[in-house]
Amino acid sequence: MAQAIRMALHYAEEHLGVTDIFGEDVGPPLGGVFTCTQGLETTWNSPLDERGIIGTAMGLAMAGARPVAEIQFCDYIYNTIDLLKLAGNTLWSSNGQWNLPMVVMTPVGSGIRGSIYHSHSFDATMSHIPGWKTVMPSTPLDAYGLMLSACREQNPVMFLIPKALMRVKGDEPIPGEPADEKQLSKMIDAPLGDRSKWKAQWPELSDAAIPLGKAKLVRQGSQLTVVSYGRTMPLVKKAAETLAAEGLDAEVLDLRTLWPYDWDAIVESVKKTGRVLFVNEDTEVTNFGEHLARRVTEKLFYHLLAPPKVLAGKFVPGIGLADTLEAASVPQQGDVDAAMRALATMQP
Amino acid sequence: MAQAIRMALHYAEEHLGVTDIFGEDVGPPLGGVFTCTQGLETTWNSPLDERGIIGTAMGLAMAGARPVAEIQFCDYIYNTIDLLKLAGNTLWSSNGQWNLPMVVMTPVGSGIRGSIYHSHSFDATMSHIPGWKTVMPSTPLDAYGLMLSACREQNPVMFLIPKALMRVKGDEPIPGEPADEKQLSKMIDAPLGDRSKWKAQWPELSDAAIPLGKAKLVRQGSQLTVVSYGRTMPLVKKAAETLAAEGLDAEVLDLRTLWPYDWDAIVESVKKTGRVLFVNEDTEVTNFGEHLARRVTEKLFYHLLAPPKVLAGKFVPGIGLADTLEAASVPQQGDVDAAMRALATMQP
Amino acid sequence: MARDAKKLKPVKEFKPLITKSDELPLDPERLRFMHETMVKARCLEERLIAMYKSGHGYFWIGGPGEEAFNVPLGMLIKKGQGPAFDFCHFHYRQSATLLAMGEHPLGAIRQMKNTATDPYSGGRNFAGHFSKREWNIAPVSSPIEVQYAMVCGTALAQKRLGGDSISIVTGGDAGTAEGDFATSLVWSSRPGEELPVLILVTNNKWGISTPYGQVQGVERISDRGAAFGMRAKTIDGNDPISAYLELKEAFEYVRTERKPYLVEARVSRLYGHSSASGANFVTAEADCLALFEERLDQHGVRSKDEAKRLRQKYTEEFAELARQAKEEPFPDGGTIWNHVYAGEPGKDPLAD
Amino acid sequence: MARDAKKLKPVKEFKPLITKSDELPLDPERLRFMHETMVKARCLEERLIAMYKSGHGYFWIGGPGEEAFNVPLGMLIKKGQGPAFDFCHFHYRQSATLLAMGEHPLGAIRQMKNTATDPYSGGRNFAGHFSKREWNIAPVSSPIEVQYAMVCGTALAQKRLGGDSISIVTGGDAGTAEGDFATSLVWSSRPGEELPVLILVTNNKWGISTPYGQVQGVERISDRGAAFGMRAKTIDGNDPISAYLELKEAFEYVRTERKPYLVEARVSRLYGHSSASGANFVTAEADCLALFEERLDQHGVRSKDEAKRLRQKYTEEFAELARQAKEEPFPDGGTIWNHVYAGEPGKDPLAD
Ligand SMILES: Cc1ncc(C[n+]2csc(CCOP(=O)(O)OP(=O)(O)O)c2C)c(N)n1
Ligand SMILES: Cc1ncc(C[n+]2csc(CCOP(=O)(O)OP(=O)(O)O)c2C)c(N)n1
Ligand SMILES: [Mg+2]
Ligand SMILES: [Mg+2]
Repeated sequence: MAQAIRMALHYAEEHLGVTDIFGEDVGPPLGGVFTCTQGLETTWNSPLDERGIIGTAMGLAMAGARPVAEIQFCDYIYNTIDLLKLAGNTLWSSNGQWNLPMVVMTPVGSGIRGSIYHSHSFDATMSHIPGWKTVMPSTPLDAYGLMLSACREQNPVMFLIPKALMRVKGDEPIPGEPADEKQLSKMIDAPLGDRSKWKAQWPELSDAAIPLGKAKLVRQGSQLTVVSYGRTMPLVKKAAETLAAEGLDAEVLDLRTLWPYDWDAIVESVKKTGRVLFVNEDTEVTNFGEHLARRVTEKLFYHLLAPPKVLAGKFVPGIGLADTLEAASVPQQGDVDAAMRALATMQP
Repeated sequence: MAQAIRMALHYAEEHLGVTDIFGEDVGPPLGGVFTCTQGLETTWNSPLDERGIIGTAMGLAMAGARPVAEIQFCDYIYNTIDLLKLAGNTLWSSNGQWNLPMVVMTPVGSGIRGSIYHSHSFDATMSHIPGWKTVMPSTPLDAYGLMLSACREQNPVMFLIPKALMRVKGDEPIPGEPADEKQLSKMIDAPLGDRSKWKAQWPELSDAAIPLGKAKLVRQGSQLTVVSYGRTMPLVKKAAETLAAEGLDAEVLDLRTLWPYDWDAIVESVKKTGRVLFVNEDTEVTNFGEHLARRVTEKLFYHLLAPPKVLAGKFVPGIGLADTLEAASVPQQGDVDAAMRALATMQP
Repeated sequence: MARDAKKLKPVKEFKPLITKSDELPLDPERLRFMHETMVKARCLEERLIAMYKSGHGYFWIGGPGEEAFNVPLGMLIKKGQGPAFDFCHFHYRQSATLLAMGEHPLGAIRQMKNTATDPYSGGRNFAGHFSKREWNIAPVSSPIEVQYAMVCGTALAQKRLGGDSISIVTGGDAGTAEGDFATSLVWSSRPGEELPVLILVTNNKWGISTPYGQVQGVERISDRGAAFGMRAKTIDGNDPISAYLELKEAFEYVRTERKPYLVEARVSRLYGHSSASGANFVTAEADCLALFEERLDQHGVRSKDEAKRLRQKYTEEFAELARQAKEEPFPDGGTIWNHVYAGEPGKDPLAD
Repeated sequence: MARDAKKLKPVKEFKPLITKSDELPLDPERLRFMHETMVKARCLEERLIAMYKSGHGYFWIGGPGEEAFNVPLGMLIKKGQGPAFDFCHFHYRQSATLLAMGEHPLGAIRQMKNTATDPYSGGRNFAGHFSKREWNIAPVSSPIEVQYAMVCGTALAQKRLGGDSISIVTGGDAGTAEGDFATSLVWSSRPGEELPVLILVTNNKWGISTPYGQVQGVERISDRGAAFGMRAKTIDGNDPISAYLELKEAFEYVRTERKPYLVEARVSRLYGHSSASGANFVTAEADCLALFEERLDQHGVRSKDEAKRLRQKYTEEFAELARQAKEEPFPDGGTIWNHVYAGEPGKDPLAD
């Protein structure tokens, strides 16, 4: 997925007017702690100051530039919530005068043994901030397509990258990328050692923008709807296969855009199945999945065969380093399997 | 309520070891923009720096002091979310070594024509931060009692003060306060003009601590449960009376402590009524009321006669200054009446 | 071995250098424009206060007492839209600057009254919270000091464009305690990437009720620029002539050198912090307008009588504008959904 | 009229002042203790790196290269619990300081291995994230610079108590771009309320991959204290003798004057930023331990052979400790609920 984001940003520099890709260690030589920004034209290293990063992105957007700002880990974005709120209300407060076309991208979630400060989720907090659009891909192709749309937006977009999926290779290729993984790596991954003379060889990429606000129907099913995004998405997909072998037929939606989300797709599916599980890994109190569950409950109550359920992270102050602690804190494969099975078979 | 908080803080200085009450304009001569800290012994004015305020409170708590820090308006607390998270995880991260006995108090909500930046709610954001206890009184007596408990706590406590209720006079007196309003004002309200020689004359107050985590049953009823707190609480109370006249009998709970909240009281009530409405004024996407609704739905689904509902603020970037805008943005009396009526009478 | 950091000389109490004998180094026409705009600004603020006191507005905040600094500032701004023009990241005391730029006062009055016609926020925001994209005036927002975190963004776009446009930021003395003030110093002075930012601080020695000297140990706020190697100075903001010349020098430096300049201006706060503190005239502080009128009279540039007449004229004019605004409608409740997203019709996302 | 802010003299490239001819102004016993502790610290970090590389830990970060500064620091701290003793608000490169204070190295090894026995976090936090309430060592947390926002709180309690205890904060050069660094300057220097804070910055000229000089225009970080009227200096953190003497002077000032002192120490980063950047030995930077050993040998305080033996000894000792830690259990999953609240048994609040 890191390569997909890099290719999307290259496309966006070439075709969509992106002028500044910046943040801590985003520029050469490193190109980002996850290599998402290696070899790009408009990258630069910022001071270690998240408030300055968000503020500068806002200023750039005001002045007609098109910034993509990175916060190195979403764990370090929490001193900028006031600025994110401000970016989200600037158009509204000025009664329509000042829109801010800017993208903020940041890695989120657990799965890399990141301990307390490299495992945070940001979907709950972000979904409570009006005026933004928020996306969170679970495949490289979606990451590519959503980034193109993000870079075309007239409004601020928060691009959440599931850390655990940073290195996954997608089933579907990005249009233009060479089929051979090694060839791609040779073309666009910076070499070890001296990089001062290296330049990326970009493949001929094409526009494969994915509109914001459209969920992806990952699997059709009839007995249970599961809505997820990000790191837990592959777990849900796998669980659906496991359950299918048990004769339980789950429908799976990848939300992809968290706001504005694809309410129609959820309604259609839940009307069909009467059961729905929302899965994410943010802590579960005042969680975005709870919003979705609440809305489904309010609007589709008399279609429901069982209570809408939310499977999310435990409400603990952090994710501990030891595997045992992480496994107990955020949904794992077994938790997803069990939650889907329980809901599919729940009877009054 | 401002006077109640002031009296509680005086009691806490005298009996509970409070050492520092500080924040912007908290000390003399002003004693807080809402007068909550007039005439107290340990108040002082801080630099205009919310991060410094929260950080200093944390340091004081570490060193065995007992700080009560004020953020002048919760609208200005959003550049400190990382520090609030840190305060909430310090005990946990240090595996039980460092607890932080500190109180942060801040005015919240709409109702004083505060426009975009003096109308924010903070309950949704705060309830997503583990490791804190959070309270929000709706009467002076509750404010007094909850503040005493907050100042006794071994853990960080967030004390949210509904701005709109800052000037309300409670039905129940604070034990020790003179019955005559004017006499109290003479004793503890700072005079206009020169205050340099003024000293408050504190009434003989007594301990009326209200344990954290206990809801108040405001009204018994059989057909509908309404759970609220803060500014919307009086609206709910009034609506219940209106509905009673229409033959609709609502039970009303004042949550008072948002975390840890009184789940048993909610369960008991909802089991009886089968219908529940959660009312608050924070914006409604990823809202604490949605957490409560989700939990009720998951746990009491087969007791429910109608979907749990959430009545909250509209998901807009701000509350506009004009009355028309504020009224359209956060629940008003008519909205509460209507929501309760609709839910009480809802049929499949 | 160790190198001690620079020790700063103690600074004597700052006194406005207005004397009877001084020369007026600006041409009379400019002086008269300056004065008239200061009068206009004062009358406008006084009208807004009167509106507040008579219940035609819920909250007042503004810049009476800062006209001697704010008017020259407005005169030096290159106004227009986009990065080829100056960007203004202002706080809530800047009405005089807008008037000096040529803004019509009706907008401020409408915002005070929160009518739908308020050109800055459509009745959404407080008085003094200007926003005018046509002139690159970024929306004034209430949180103190966030504008200092944004100013380097517009300046970066301007630096890259070439030309002579700059970004200007204003804020108060108390606000410099926020980290965002330091952010503007750090980001504007990256080696080889210095930015054309004019960093202004109006030091009125107060943050609401808290005296500056009680909570901050920095004698001259301009000194905070020293470590960053940037040009910096403290000026008298109560003298419009000196303020004009000092600002002019700073503007020219930033325009041509494309590097930051930090200017602290000592100013008065003539009606207290805001309506929350009563909004009554304070006699203990220097009134820059009265002092300037004294001087203009002495130098025969404008008589006291003439000044008085101007004041009367604008007082009446603005009272009339206020009457007009009072007849205008408030925004409709349904409009809360407008402008949540650019390019999209407004609607409740949770409505069925 | 205007007063220009102080102009700072350009600073020449900082060079460690270690020469063959210099005198050693500390007694041999102290020098030997210093050296041995530096060796211990280096061996400990190298063991932690080895554990990471062999899969016995997920992430390494620590302070190899900073021993010449961190050991003297630890020697000067008045350790104990409560405000009568020094408070330490450290970042993640402080192992040598803890060892100098007398800490047993097993704790660091256990934390690296994230065992339940980790005395600092019970297997919850990364290596180098110490916490020891007995000695007022505040929990090291990953977010850069937040400790600078907290340090004035403990110092305020100490100031009020009287006595000579102080609060110490450490962090890196890149981190000074965060507003929290400015917060520590503002809050420690309130007029009449100055606080006994020793503000330390270890300048290794890097923030992960970003050179300091690329993103910050402040030549001497200590100069940022000048505007605040606080004592400040830049010292050589690669020379333990000089570091000891310079720190001693600063400690004494803060202890007795009850006012802040800002010290920037120029140090090396010998194994890169962390395991994320490979954790390999860097030859381009000065190795303070090698330089010190050279000097001790020349002055007959400790021979190179002896130094080598010490290194061997600790290398073996720590390998043994690592073997021991490897046998220890990980924390149980159910323990995530412990210590959410002080004084309350841990449980899932949403469990039925
Ligand atoms: C972040 C933030 N904190 C607190 C406030 C409340 N507040 C409004 S104005 C003010 C004082 C500002 O003082 P200063 O920066 O000196 O500007 P002045 O009003 O004196 O021009 C405060 C504390 C705010 N608006 N924003
Ligand atoms: C608030 C925050 N932002 C970003 C990071 C990621 N990060 C970890 S260390 C580091 C560089 C720190 O550099 P410096 O302050 O010079 O300290 P050093 O590591 O060089 O000792 C960064 C950016 C972080 N931990 N916290
Ligand atoms: Mg001020
Ligand atoms: Mg560094």
